[in-house]
Amino acid sequence: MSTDSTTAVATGDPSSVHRGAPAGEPLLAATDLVAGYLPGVDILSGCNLVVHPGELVGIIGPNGAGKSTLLKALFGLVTIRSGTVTLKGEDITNNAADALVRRGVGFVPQNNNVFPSLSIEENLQMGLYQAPKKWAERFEFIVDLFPTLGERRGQRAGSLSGGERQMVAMARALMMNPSVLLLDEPSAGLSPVRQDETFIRTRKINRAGVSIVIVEQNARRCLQICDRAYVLDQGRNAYSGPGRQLMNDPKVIELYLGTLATDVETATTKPDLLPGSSTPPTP
Amino acid sequence: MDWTRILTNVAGEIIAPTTAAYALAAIGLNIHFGLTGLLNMGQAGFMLLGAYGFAISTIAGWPLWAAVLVAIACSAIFALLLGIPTLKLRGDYLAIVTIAAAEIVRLVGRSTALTDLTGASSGLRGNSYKDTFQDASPFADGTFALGPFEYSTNSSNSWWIRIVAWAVVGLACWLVWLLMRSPWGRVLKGIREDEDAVRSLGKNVYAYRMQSLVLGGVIGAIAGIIYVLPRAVQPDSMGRPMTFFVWTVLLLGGAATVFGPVLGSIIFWASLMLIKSVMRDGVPESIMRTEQIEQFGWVVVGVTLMLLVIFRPQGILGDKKELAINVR
Amino acid sequence: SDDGGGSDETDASADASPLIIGTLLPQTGTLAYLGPPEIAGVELAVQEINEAGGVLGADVEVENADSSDADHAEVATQSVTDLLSKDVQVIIGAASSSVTLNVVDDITGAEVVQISPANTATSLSGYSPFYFRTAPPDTVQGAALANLITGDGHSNIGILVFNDDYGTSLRDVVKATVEEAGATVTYGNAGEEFDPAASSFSGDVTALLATSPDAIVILAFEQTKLIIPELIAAGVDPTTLYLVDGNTADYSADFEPGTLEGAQGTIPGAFPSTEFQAKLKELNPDLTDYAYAPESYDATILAALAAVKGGGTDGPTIQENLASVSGADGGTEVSTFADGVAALEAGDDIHYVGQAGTGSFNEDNDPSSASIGVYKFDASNKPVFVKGQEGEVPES
Amino acid sequence: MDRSPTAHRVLLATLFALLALAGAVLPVGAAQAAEQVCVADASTGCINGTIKTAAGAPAVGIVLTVAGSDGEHIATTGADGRWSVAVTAAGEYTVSLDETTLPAGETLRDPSKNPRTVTAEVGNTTGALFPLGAPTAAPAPSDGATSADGTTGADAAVGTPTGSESGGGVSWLRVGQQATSGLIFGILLALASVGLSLIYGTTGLSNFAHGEQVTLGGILAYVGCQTLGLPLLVSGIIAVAIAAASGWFQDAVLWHPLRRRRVGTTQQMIVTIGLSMALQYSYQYFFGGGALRIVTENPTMLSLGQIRVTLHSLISVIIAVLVLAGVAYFLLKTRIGRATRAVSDNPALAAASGINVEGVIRMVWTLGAGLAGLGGVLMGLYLNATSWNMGGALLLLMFAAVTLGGLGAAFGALVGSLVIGLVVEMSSLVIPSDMRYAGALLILILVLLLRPQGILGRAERIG
Amino acid sequence: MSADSHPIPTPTPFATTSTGKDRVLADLALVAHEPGVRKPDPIVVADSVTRHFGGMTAVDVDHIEIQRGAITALIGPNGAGKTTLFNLLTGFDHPSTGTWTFEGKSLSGVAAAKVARSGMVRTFQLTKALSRMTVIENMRLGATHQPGESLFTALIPPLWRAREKEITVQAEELLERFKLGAMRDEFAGSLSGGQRKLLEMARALMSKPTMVMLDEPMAGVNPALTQSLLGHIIALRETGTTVLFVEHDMHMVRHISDWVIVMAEGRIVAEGPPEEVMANQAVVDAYLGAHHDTDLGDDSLLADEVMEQLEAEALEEKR
Ligand SMILES: Nc1ncnc2c1ncn2[C@@H]1O[C@H](COP(=O)(O)OP(=O)(O)OP(=O)(O)O)[C@@H](O)[C@H]1O
Ligand SMILES: Nc1ncnc2c1ncn2[C@@H]1O[C@H](COP(=O)(O)OP(=O)(O)OP(=O)(O)O)[C@@H](O)[C@H]1O
Ligand SMILES: [Mg+2]
Ligand SMILES: [Mg+2]
Repeated sequence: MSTDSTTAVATGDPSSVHRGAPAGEPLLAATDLVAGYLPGVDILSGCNLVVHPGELVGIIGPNGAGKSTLLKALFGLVTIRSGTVTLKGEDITNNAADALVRRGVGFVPQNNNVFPSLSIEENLQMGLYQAPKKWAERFEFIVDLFPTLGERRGQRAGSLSGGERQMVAMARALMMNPSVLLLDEPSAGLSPVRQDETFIRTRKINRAGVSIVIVEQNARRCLQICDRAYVLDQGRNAYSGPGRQLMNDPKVIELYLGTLATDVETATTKPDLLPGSSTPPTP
Repeated sequence: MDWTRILTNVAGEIIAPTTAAYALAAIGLNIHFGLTGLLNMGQAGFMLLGAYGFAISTIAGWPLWAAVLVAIACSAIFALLLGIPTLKLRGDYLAIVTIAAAEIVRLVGRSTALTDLTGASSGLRGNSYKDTFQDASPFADGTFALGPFEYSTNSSNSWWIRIVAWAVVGLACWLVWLLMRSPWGRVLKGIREDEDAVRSLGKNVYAYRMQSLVLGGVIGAIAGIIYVLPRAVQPDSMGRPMTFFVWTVLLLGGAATVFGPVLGSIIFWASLMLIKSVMRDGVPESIMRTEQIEQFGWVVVGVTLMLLVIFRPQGILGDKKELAINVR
Repeated sequence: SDDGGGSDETDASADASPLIIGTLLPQTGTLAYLGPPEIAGVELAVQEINEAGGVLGADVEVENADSSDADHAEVATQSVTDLLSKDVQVIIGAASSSVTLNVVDDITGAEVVQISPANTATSLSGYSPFYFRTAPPDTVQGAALANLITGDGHSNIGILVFNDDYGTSLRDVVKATVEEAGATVTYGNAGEEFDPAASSFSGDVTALLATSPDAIVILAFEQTKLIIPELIAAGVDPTTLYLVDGNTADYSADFEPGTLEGAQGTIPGAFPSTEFQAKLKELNPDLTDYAYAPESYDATILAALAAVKGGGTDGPTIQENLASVSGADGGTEVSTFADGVAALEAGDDIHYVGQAGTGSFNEDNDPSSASIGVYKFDASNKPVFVKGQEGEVPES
Repeated sequence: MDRSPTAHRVLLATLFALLALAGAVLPVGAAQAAEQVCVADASTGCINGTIKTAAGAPAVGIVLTVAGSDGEHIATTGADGRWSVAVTAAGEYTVSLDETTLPAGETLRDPSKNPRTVTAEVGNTTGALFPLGAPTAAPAPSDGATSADGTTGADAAVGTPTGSESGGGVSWLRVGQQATSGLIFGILLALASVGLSLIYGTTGLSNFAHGEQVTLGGILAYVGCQTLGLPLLVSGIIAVAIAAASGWFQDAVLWHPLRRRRVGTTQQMIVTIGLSMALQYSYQYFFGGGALRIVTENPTMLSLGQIRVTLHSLISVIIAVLVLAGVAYFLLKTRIGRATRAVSDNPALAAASGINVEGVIRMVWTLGAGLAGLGGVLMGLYLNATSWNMGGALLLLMFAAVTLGGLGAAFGALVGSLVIGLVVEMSSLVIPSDMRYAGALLILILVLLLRPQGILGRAERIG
Repeated sequence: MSADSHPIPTPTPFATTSTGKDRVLADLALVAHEPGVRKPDPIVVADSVTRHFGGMTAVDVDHIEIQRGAITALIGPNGAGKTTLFNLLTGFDHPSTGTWTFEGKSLSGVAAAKVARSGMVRTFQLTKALSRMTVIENMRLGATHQPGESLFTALIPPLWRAREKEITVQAEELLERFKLGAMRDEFAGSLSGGQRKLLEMARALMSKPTMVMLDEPMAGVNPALTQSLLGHIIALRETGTTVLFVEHDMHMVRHISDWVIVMAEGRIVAEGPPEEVMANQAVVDAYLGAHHDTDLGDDSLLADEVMEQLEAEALEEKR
């Protein structure tokens, strides 16, 4: 196990992990968003988000905080009641989703993220709806990433297992080769190795220049890979900062991360920040 | 235009036996659809069976109570026959199966093969089966006026049928009120939302659906009896338009509510009367010929219905919030 | 509808209120095409009555209401409520026996006279003292038609009949009569009717033709327009086609010339009625079809005459005198309202002989006889009068 | 069609037989027998009949005796086979036929009915028939009798080629004929139901006003042909175009706003019921309650082998098949077609995939209404007339077809329609005709029991 | 550090000193660590259960036993057949072949509702919230022995009111524990993804089942909350409830399970206590992957070899 490399990164200056450019023109920005489903009930109540070009931004928070709502609002699937969203400086508040796709935004929803009665192949074709000409090339790319999907291309997505669906969902969003990607819990339901793969791939995609907003309940993993992260609680930003910093913030740990999974990091992170850090590392 | 007369007629519709019959049929449908989510598109079939059961056994000389029991039994058996194979199907399939079954009942009823029993297309004459019911009335024969409403006490379209019909409606409302608030109603509601989830909690979905189908169907059959008591048993008058009207009445008032069906029925029939009377008296024949006035009246009714649903989709008594939950 | 205005004599006249006639005829629904000629018949009668001075010195008024069809039974119920609240004393209608069965108890229970111009159902015979009809009894028309067919020498008869009172009871008479004459009904026996709501008739036509009939009777209403092309296309000779009052109509706008040439049909009523038809057309220029207009006309005139005779416009008075003015007690034959009033004023009993050619009311309040006209279609698909036949209604 | 020479011969022979028959029955023939013919009037009644040989030719010179209260009358059949006597008193008359005067080889079909008793009335005509032929109960002339006489099968029968088979029962020809009608009806029904299925599939809405879209097509074609006098083709195309436009318009002003306000599909269904009412009665308002003939020409009959189809239906079927194939191609092979299925599965995700969901739905409405309109035009031609409630009457069959094929599966609707068409047209072979819709519906229920997901539907996974 | 000994923020009295755990561990101590092994006190015993979909075999289990009172984890790659096995055991799907018993009674071919009534309750991986019912109503529906659920008793409220009160109290307690107390009167359809998972689990627990089968209960649930809920699951063991759960969160598996069964391609490929199974090289290769303990923030992971290796692992998992 590559414990050494982990140490190297984790013990370094947190800012060195941050590769995006926090200064300058934001790529995607949401200011004071208020949005909700039922009349009179605001789920987001003044939420802010900034994504700079090339940045990998994480969002974590308790269940029902409004993370998915935030992504849906950015993507035009939930009506924004006040506040603005801009993409490359242009106002895209309440723009229709298909218009955003045309502008290079991709989205993987949390629930119902496949077309159950369509085959895997057709699901992917839907992902490339606006650029059908690129099909051969993109399909090859995806099959490379998810060989299972290539083999089972004829199977109806509705009959897939939970993890398989998740792969289809991710693959569908990648078809268009978006420049901004909104991911809602892409790792949920995946086996550990696939989770790792997903996170590493997310990073690679990000490295290739795609700005990514990722919502995760696999919060530690998420904070490990992202440049900057927001903690959302009850429709508002509770904390924000570089991923590493949040990961080690005792408040964040207590309220949002829990300590169940700290066994890996405890050995390497600053001992004084962690409750229960005195326990010996797992063999 | 004679507004007093028109308004009296409109008010008369509020207590009319037809209104009560539709309210009752919609209450039955409410148990199916509002409570259980069963898309029964054949409520008229239950009503027709009830009417046949009642009328045929009365003509055969059975007493009132036995005839009512026969009607109930007919509809219960029909519900069982329908339910055994279909309640396992997805909702939309139940819709088509029920609409088909109701049509089959009607078509068989009006076919010449059964002329001796059902009177085929001409049906059964009203005065051949109304007697037992009218004889059961405690009132003296004659007419009775209450304010502007004057009806015969016992015969056909009488006070007696009104009293009985609305009493039955009241009883049915009370029943639904009790059931809706009971754990039984809760299971039905659960089934309406997701039967697999309810199954995973150990409830026998099939049995509950069957109970609901039978109960709603029996109420429909009683509605059928009330419907034919002031008129005749006509297979054609208890066909698809009737089912549509029952649905309209239910959704107009608000599905899954106790008084929705009653209110829906009152509003539907009273406004039909209002629109038609006003059109009849208010539109001069120089503008439209008499039959065009009637036809235009229906167009107005159709549009009104659309507007009502468009501007109050949850029905008059329905819960808007419930509607906003996107289930699709 | 009454444009006569209040006439001066109204005050001077008897204590009776003006006669208000309600119509309960199909204006919407599947039978809506039957409504306009019937309403025109009533209105024509009322117009003539009022021109002749009205009933008991007051103009007759008409209140129209829709009976719709059996599929919308509530409409008729509401219309009856509406009519009764307008204090009508006579209701002309309904066209469909089913609708009548639904409302007859309400109407007769209110002691209002109901006269149907088109009901033929046997189950309505003698339903109530207040229920009358001017429609020709099936027994007469059916027998006349059957004799026409057998007279033409056809011995294998196929009948396309819809499963409705009108169709099946007429069929029963035709069948009985032709079989008595030695012919066979090859198709259209009990169990071989078609659904009135059916939209496709090719199956029925194929089934009919498979029995190789040498004459074909169509007992239907508007469906006839869909059936005839089917038959003609199948190579049926139009001269072997027979129609009845429900479908013997002017088809010149519907079929190409010659389609029906030689086909025959029976319509009850005295001939010629072209003058009558012209008057109706004046009232409603859109009329294309005159089915049951004469019966509706007669029903109205009879009711008015009965009121005149009885000296009152209330239901019971009219009910009491209807049979008498229709000629049940014999008397002077009159054919217009004015003549009838004159004769009545002279103290005579009258026998009104109307447009429909039906005889006086019998004990069941059904017409006791009818005269049936035989028509033959010409090259332009219009029925042309050939001859008339008289028929008694057998005592039941 | 390669058998057309035979077919032609049959057709010609039929025509000749027809002409012969027409000559015999038409009043032209009556002229020469005028002196014999009795006309009933106030003082006379008639007893008459026509006697034909088993082959259907008039039987000439047969002597009959009519005996009754006013004495005995003798009559002889004329050149047209007709005889008649005038009687002056009502009552029972005995008519006896002199069997010795029968043409050679002819016998009475039912010898026990000679003499027969009839009741005559003054002013009326009464028939007395003596059918000739083999003494069987079979109503139709047998094959042997026909060929012995050397004429075609179109003899006594009214000129139908079907007469050659033994009549009455179920013959293969009749099965074939009805199956053909069933297929035609099914394919035309499919045009309408595919539209219904598409709309249901994409929006989840059971459109009870779809029947009125079908009617719209028929009525517009009627207006084009009859009111405006346009050629059928032109008015048909205009009708379909307007029908399609009405779908677009309807979605724009009605369904789109309702969806945006998240009105549930059951509620929307009630709106469709209201719309259906409003439309039906609007049609009635403008066009009356009667049947409207789109074209007044009588259909031209073609014979395919022994099966008859009209030229109109053949062309209609070809159009329908082409259009359905086009729709199939569109749904399966085009991007937008596939998108309709995606939208039906999950509109939000479809939007997230870059599909203009509302655009797709608008397109489906336009297409569905257009197909319904075309179905209406062709159906109106096939059924020989359209009317204000043509579509409404077909609606249940459409729903049955859609369900039978598997809800929301457009091809299912096609298969379902064919099944329904066949069942509706063929069930009268075994059950009473007025119950054939009941038969179709029963089949529907049975199929659903065996395959709850419909013929082409697929079962869903749980969990 | 040992996950067991780690203090848990929310007070859960049973967490550490678990008599139930000791008992179960003692029972399982002598059981061999091999697939399909017999257990001393099995509550579920299944034999040659297979399920084919077209040409593919989703489940092909020769023999499996679940120890009574234990917390057993069922892990395995995506598409291994875990959910399908759940569906089969609980009557939501029909096997191609196979029989199984629950508490000695055969349950093969028994309808889903009856399975649940016999004490085997499951949750769904893709949640099934009853959308247009409130959260509390969802919970109440989970309860058993409510006389008011029969049509005739329902008409006489006094007959079921008392039980309803008990149920409500129980439901409210569970909701509090699952952090859903505030949502008590909201429609379940308006819950977030994770909240639905929680509701689903809480609802299943309402019936106090003998055995509860949780399909990925913690996927999408906030880790802090997961941690507090584990206490509840451990508490279930104290009351004698058997727990079988599918989970991809290895921390959770390691933390609470007494026994782990590994499935791959429909077959049981390994069984044993969590520490041992997770050290099993085959399991690591095919399921956990080489990086499951690595910090993914490491740039070296972005090298192409790593991706290739991961892909190879994924293929392995597939094979
Ligand atoms: N379709 C909906 N209708 C109404 N209310 C909703 C809907 N979806 C979510 N909500 C409300 O919004 C709140 C936030 O939901 P959201 O899905 O954004 O949470 P989340 O942060 O993504 O949680 P999780 O981590 O559990 O997915 C929920 O608690 C719920 O009350
Ligand atoms: N109805 C079906 N039709 C066809 N294939 C199916 C069906 N149901 C399941 N499968 C296949 O069976 C395999 C096992 O599925 P299952 O849902 O049991 O996996 P799982 O172990 O639960 O996976 P995950 O961890 O991803 O949820 C999958 O490959 C799936 O695609
Ligand atoms: Mg979420
Ligand atoms: Mg699974």
